[in-house]
Amino acid sequence: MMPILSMIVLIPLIFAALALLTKTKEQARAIALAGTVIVLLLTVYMYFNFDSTIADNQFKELVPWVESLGINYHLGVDGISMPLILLNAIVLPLLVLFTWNDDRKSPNKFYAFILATEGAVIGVFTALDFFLFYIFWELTLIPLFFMVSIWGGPNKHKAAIKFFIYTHVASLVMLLGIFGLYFAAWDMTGTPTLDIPTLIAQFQFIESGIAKDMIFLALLFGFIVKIPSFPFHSWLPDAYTEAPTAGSVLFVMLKIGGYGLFKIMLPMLPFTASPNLMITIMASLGSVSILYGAFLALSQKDLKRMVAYSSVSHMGYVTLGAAGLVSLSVSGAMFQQFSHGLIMSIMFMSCGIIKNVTGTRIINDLGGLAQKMPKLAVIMVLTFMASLGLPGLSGFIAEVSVLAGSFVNLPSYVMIALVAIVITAAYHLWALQRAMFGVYNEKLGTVTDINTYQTLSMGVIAILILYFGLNPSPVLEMMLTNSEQIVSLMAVMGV
Amino acid sequence: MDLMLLAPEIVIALTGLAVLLIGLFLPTGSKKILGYLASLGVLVALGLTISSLGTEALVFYDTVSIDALSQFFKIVFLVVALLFTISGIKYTEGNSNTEEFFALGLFATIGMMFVASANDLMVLFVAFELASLATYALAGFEKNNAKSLEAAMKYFIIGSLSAALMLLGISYVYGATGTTSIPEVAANAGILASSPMGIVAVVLLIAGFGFKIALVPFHMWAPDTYQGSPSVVSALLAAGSKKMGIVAALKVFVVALIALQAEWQTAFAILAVITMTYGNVVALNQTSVKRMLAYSSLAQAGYITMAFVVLTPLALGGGIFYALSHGFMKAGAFIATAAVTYMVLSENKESPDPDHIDNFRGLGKRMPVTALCMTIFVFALAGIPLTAGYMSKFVLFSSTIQAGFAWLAVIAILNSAISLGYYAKIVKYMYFLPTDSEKVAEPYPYTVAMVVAAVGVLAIGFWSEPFIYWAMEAAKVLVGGM
Amino acid sequence: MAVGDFAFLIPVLPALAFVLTFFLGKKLPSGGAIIPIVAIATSFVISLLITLNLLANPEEVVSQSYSWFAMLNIGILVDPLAAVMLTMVTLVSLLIHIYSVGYMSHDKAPSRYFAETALFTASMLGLVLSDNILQLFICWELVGVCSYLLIGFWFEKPSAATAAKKAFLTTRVGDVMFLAGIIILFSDLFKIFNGTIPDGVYILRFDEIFAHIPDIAAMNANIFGMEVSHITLITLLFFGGAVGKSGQFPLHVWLPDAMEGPTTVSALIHAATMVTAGVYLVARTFPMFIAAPDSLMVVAYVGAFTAIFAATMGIVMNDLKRVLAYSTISQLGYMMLGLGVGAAIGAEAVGISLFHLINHAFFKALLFLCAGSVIHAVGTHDMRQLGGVAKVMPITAATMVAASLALAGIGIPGTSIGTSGFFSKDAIIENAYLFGDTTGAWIPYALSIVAALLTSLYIFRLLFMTFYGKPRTDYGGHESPGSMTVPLSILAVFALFFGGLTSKTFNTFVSETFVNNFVNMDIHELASIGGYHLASHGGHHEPLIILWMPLIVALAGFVIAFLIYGLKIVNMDSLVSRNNPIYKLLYNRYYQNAIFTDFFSVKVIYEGFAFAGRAIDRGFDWTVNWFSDLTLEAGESLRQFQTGAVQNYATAVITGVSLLVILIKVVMEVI
Amino acid sequence: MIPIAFYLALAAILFSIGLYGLMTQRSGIRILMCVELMLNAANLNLVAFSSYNHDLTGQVFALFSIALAACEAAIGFAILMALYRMKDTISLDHINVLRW
Repeated sequence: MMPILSMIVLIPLIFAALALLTKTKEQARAIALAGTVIVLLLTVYMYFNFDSTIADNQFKELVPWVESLGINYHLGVDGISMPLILLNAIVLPLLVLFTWNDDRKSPNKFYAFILATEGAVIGVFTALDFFLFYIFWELTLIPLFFMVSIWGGPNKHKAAIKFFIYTHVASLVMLLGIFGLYFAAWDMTGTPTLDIPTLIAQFQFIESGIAKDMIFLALLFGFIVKIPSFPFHSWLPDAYTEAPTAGSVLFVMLKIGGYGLFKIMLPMLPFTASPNLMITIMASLGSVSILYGAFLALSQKDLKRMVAYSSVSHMGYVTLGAAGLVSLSVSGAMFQQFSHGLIMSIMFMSCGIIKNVTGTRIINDLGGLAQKMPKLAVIMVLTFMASLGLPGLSGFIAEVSVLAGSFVNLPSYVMIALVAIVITAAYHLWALQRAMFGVYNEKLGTVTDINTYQTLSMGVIAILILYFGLNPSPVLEMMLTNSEQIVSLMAVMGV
Repeated sequence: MDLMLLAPEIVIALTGLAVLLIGLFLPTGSKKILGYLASLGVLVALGLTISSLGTEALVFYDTVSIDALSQFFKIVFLVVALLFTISGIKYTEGNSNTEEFFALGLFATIGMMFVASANDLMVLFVAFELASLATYALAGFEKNNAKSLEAAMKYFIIGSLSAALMLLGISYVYGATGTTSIPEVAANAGILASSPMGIVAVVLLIAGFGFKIALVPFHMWAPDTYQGSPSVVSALLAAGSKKMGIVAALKVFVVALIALQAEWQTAFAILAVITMTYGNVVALNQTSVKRMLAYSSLAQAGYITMAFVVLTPLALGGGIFYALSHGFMKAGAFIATAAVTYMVLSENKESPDPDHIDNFRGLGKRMPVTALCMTIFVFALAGIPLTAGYMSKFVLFSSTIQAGFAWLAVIAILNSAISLGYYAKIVKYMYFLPTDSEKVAEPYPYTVAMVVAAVGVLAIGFWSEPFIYWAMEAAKVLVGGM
Repeated sequence: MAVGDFAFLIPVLPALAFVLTFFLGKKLPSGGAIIPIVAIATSFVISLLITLNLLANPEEVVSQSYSWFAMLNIGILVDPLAAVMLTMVTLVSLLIHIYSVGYMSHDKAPSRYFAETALFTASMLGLVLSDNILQLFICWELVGVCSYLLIGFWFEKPSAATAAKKAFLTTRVGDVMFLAGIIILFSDLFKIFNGTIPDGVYILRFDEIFAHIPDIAAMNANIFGMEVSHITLITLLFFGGAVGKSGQFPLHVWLPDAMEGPTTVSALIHAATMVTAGVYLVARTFPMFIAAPDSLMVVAYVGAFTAIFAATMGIVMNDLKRVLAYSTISQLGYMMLGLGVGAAIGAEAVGISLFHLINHAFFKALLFLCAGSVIHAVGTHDMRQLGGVAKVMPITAATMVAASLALAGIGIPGTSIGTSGFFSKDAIIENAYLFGDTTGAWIPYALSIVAALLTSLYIFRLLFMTFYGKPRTDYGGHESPGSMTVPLSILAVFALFFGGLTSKTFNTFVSETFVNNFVNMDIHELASIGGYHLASHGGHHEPLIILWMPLIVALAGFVIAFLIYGLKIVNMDSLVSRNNPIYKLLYNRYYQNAIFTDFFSVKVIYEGFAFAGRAIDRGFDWTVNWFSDLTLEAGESLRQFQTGAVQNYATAVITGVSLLVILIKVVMEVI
Repeated sequence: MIPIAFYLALAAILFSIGLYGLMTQRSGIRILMCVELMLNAANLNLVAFSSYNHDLTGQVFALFSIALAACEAAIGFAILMALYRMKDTISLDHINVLRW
C-alpha cells in the first residue's frame, strides 16, 4: 500500500517550498489550497480505513535511518493522533479560504509557513521515533516564529523571541528526558533505540526510582509548557495576541503538548516511582489552570487577549482529564483538544475580523456590531456558547466527560474546576454583550459584514462544532479505545 | 616507506609553492587563476584523503601516523581550506599579493594536517607552529587596515606566549618520560603523574592548546582577532585552527597523558562550563556580527570540550563529529559575513565597521541566497533539528547524560537555549527589519562557498550515518590508548 | 403501531421548524410563523394522544434509549408525569405562537423571533422527554440559552442585553450545582459498577439511578466535618439547579429583569414552561428526594419562603409585568412547597405540585398575554398611567378577571366548583398543614397562608389599578386582533374549568408515575432509607377551618384591594413614599440588586479576584523577563573584561594558568 | 656535575622574567624580546633534560624550536613594522580599537 503517512507529512512541506517560489498572491493561495485539500482528502481516506476498535498504531512505516544510534524513520497513527490529524487537515484548508482575499506583504512566505506548520504538526502526531518526534516538534517552532515576527502586531518581535526561547527551553528539557530514557533502555537491552513504543515499554524496567521520576518530570515539563498549563503559560498570551489571525489559528492547531501527555506520559505514569505524586501534580496544574485562566480572561480588556487566556483555561481540562485516569475523563481530555481546536479557530478568526473592520480589539470600544454584521454575530454567538460549554456543542461533551470522569478519582480538583464554569460564562457573555449587542458605537465608522470566503470557512467549522456536539462518536470512539487501554495499565499497577 | 600515504600533504605543499611562484610572474589583473589553482589542489588532496580512508600506517620513523583520527581531521581541515580558497577567489580580487594569501592559507592547512597525523610531540609542536605562523600573517593580510593589523598583533603575541607555555610543558613531559613519541610517553606517563611536574605540565599544555581552542581565559585574543582579520581568514581560524587545537589536545591528553586523566579532566570540566557560559552570555549583546560569531565559537568550543570531561567512546566520537559540523557551520557563517562585508564595502569604501549588524537589515531582500545560507548556519549553530548542529549536539549531549554527567548536560542545554537569543537576533535583522537599500548582485565565489557549506550542514544533519560512523572510528583510535 | 412510537417527533418537529424558520423565515409572510405553528400543533396532537392512551392503560409507558457515547445514552421516556407536561407545554406554546403572530406583527425581525421560540419549544420538550439525567441537563441548558436569546431579543436595547446576561449568569450558578450533582451521581454509580459497565447499561438513565438509590444513600461524604449522605448531597445540588431555573430565593433576581423581552416570551418561558423546569426536575427525581428527607425539608422551607417573599414585593410594583413576574416566583414557591410536603405524604406530592404547575401555566400565561395585549394596545407598562382599560378592551379585561380569580384561588371547598387555581393551591396548603401535623414544622403552612392573602391582594390591586375606574392618562387604545383574543379566550376556559374537571383523576394519574413506571419502587421503602415514615394515607382529616382558610384569606385580600384601590378609602400617598422604610425596602426589592449584582459579582468577583489574578500573572511574566534581562546584564558586564590591551590578555592567560594549577590541586585534594 | 634542579630553576627564572616583561612592557619590541626569552627558557629545559636523560631528542627539539623562534621573530617584526607605518607608534597601549 502507499506510504500515506509520509504523504500527509511531506506534501505540505513540498507545497510549502512551491509556495515560496510563487510571485503573486493568487498563485500562492492556490498552491496552499491545493496542498491542504490534498492532505484533507488523504486524511479522510485514512480515516475511513482506520480501525477504531484497536489501540495499536496503524499505517506504520519503518525505514532505518541512523543504525549506529538506533534512529529509524518510523511513522504510525492511533486513536490519539488520528483525530488531531483530522483536525489539522480539516481546519487548514478553511484557514486558507479564510485568508483568501486578505492583502498582506509577501503572501508566498505566508502560505508557505501555513503549509510548513501543517506538515510539522502532522509530523509530530505521526512520529513513532523520538528522534523524528523531536525534529518535527522543533520544526513547528520555526514557521510560527516567522509568522509572528513578520505579520504580527506592534510588539511582535518581543513576543516572537519570548515564545521561541521559552518553548525551546522546554523542548530542550524534554530532550534531556528523552536522552535519559534512551540510555537507560540502551544499558538494559544493549542495543540503542529511539523507538517510542519500545522505549515506553522499557521504562518500567529501569531500576532507579529517582531516574524514572526525573525522566518523567523532564518529559512532562516539555509537554506542560506547550499545552500550556499554569504557571508556564506566560508565553502564550503575548504570542497568541501578537500573532496574525492565521498565526493564532495555527497556534491553536498546535496540540502537540496534550498529545505528548496522552501518547507518552500516561503509559509511563503507572510505572513511575511515585505515580500519585505525578497525578497530583498534573491534576493541580490542570484545575488551577482552568480557574486561573478564567479569572484572567475575565479581567482582560483586549478581546483577543481574553480569548488567549480562555484557551489556557480550556487546556486545563486536558491536563485534568489526563490525570483523571478514567477512560471517560482521558478520552474527554483528548476530545477537548479536538473541540478546542475547532472552537478557538473561530474565536480567533472573529477577533481578526473585528480588528480589521473596526481597527480595535478593546472590548469597551466596540458595541452593537450585531446590527451591522449579522452573519458574524450568529457564528460568534454559537462559538462563544460552545466555548462556555453549552450542551449540544462540542465543548460540552469534552468538559462533562472530563469533569464526570475525573471526579471518580480527583473530586476536590473537579470542584475547583466547577467554580470556573460560572466565571467562564461570565466573561464570554460580558464580551458578547459589550462587543456585539447594545447600541452601535458610531465612532467605529461604517463596517461591512464578513465576506463569502470567511462565512464559508467559519460556517463549516461552526457546523462541525455543532455536529460533534451532537454526535461525538466518530472521533470519540477511537479515543475511548486508546484511553481504555491506557487505563487498563493503571488498573494493572493498581494506581 | 610509501610517500603515497602523504600524498594529500604533498599535493597541498606543491600547490602552495606553485601558487607562490606563479604569482610572482602574473600581473595583478590575472591573479584570479591562482585561486582556482589553489582550490583545485585542495580538491585533489581532499579526493586523495577520502580515497585513502581506512588506511593505517606509521611513516617518518613512526613520528607521523595515518589512522582514522588523522584522516577524519584532515578531511575537516581540507574542507575548511576548500571553502577558504573558493571564497578567497573573490576576496583577493584585484589584490597584488594574492599568491601570498593562498600560499599562506595552504601552508597553514599543511600544518593542521600534520598536527592531525602527528605521532610525536616534536612533530606536533612544529606543525602547530607552522599553522600558527601562517595564520599570524594571514590575520594581518590587510596591510592598510588598522583593525587587521591590531588583530594580527594580538593574535601573534598571545600565540607566541602560548607557544612558549606549550613548549615548556612539553619540555617537562619530555623530562619526566625521556621521550617525545606519543605512544612511549603514554607508556611512561606514570612517572610524570607521580612527580610534581605533572600538574604543571598538564596546565601548561592546556594553556597552549586552550589558546587555539579559545577556552576562557586563554581566549582573549579570539574575539578581537576574529573581528579584526578578514572574514575569510576568520573562517579559517575559527573553523580550521580551532580544530587543530582540539585534535592536538585529543592526542596529547587522551592518548599521551591518560595517566594524568584525573587532573586534566577536572581542568577541562571547569574550562568547558566557564567557556560555554561566558561565550553565550557575552555574545548576547554584540553589535559586530563577526565578534558575535567569535563568542559563539567560544561557546561551541566549550561544548566540544565536554568530550574531554565525559571521555566515553561515544562522547569522544561526538566531540570529533561536532568538530566536523562546526567546521561547516562556522566557516559558512563567516563567509556569509564576508559576502556582506564585501557588499557594504563595494557600496561605501570608507564604511567604518562593515560587519556591524545593521548592515544585515533586510538582507533577506538584498541578498536572498546569502541570507538563506546564513539562516541555515545560525539555526545549525543553535542546534535546530535536521542540521549538522543538532545532530552533533544530540550525540555529544546524549553521551554526557549516558556517562552520568547530567549536571554538565543541563548547563550545556541551558546554554544552547541562551544562544538562541543572539542567533534569532541575526535572523530578525535579516528578515524582519525593514531596509531602504535595494537588491544587490551576490558575489558568486562567496555564494558557491556558502552553498557548499550549507549543503554540507544539511547533509550531515540529515544523512548523518556515515559521518557518525567515521567519527566513532576516529574515537576508537583514541580509546585504544585507554 | 402504537402512538408512542411517534413520541420522538414531539421535540423533533419544532427543531425542524427552527431550522426552516431560521433560514427561510425572512422570505415568508409574518416571519414564517406558520412553520412552527404547524409543527407544534402536530406535537400537541401526538402528546395529547399519548396522554389519553396512558390514561386508558397506564402501563403503556413509552421508553426508548439509544447509545450516545461511552456509557451515556439519549432516549425518550413518556410516563404520566412527562405526558401531562408535554401536553401542557405544546398547548401553551401553540397558543402563544398564534398570539405572537399578531403581537410581533410590527417587529422588524419576526423570523428570528419565531425561530428562537421554536428552538425553545423543542428544547423544552426534549427536557420533558429525557429518560436520563444528562440529556435533561443538556436541554435544561438549551432552554436557558433560548431564554437568554429571547430576553435579549431587542439586543440593541442595552437594558435588554444586560438583563439577558444577568438571567443567564444567575441561572448558570444553579446549573453548575446541578452539574455537580450529576457528576457526583455519575462517579457514585461508576464506583457501584466499579468501573466496568456492561453493554446496554446506560448509567445515567433514571431507572438505573433509582435502582441504585440504596447504594448511593449508603455512601457518605464528609463536608466541613458533617457526615452527609451522598443522596442528600446530590438531591440538594439538584434542588440548587431548580432554585436557579425556577427563580427560588435567593437566585430569583433574574426573573423580574427578564421582563425586558417581548411579553409573549415572558408568558411562554418565564411563566408557563421554562421556569417550571426546576419543579419538573425535582418531581422527576422525586424518588431520590424521598430517600433524602433533609432535602425535602429544605425544598419545603425554601418554597414557602419564596412564596411569601416574592408576594410582598408583588404588592408594591407599579410595572404591570413585574407584578406578574413576582407572582410567578411566588407561585413557583407554592409548587416547591407542594413537592416539599412529600416528606409527609410521599409520591402524592408530585401529583399536587404538578397539578398546580399545569393550572398555573394556564392562568399565568393568560395573565401575561392579557398584559401583553394591554401593552400592545396602549404602549406602556406602568399601571399608574392606566385605569379603566376594561371599557376599551372588554375581552382582554374579562379574560384577565378569569385568570385573576384562578390565581387568587376562588372556589368552594368540598365541592368541585371553583377555578383551577383553587383546587391545586388549596391542595398544597392543606398538605402543608398535614406536613406540619406530621413533622411538627408549621412555618411552611403559616407562610403559605399569609402568601395566599398577599396573592389575592396584589392581583386584585393590579386589576383595579389597570381596568377599573377612569383613565389616568389619555392613552389611545383598542381591542386586540382576533389572532390574540382567541388564544386568550381558550386559555381563560382552561384557567377556569381545567382544575375542576380533572382534580379527581389528575393526582392519582401522575402519582402513579413512579409506582408503575420504575419497576418495584416502593415509596415507603425509599422513605425508610431516609430513616422516617410517611403519614398513613386517608387517615387524615383536616379541621374544617383549614379547608376554608385559603378561601377566606383570598376573599380578604380581594376586599382590602377593593377598599384601597377600588373605593380609594385609604390615601395611598402617605404609605407610598420614600420615607416609609417598609415601602422603601419592598420597592427596592430588599436591595438584592445592590447586594448580588453590584457588590458580589462586580466588586468581589470582577474587581477582586480577576484583578488579583492579573497581578499574579504580571508576576509570572516579570519572572520570565527577569531571566532574560539578567543574562543580558551579565553579558554587558562580562564583556568589560575584554579591555583591548594585549598585556591584559597576557595577564589573563598567566592568571588562568596559575588559578588552574591551584584549582586542580584543591579538587584533587578534595576527591 | 650540576644537578638538574639548577637548570630547571634557571629556566623557571628566565621564563618568569619573560612573563613579567610580557605583562608589564608597553613597547612591542620589548614584548617580542620577552617572548624570545620564554622560548629560550623552554629550550634550556629541553637541553638540560636531554643531557640528563642521555637522549638526543631534546637537543634536536631545541634546534627546531630555535628555528621556529626565528620565524616568529620575523613575522612579529613584520606585523609591528606595519603597525608602526600606520600609527607611528609601537606602544601597544594605544592599539585597542578592538575590544568588548
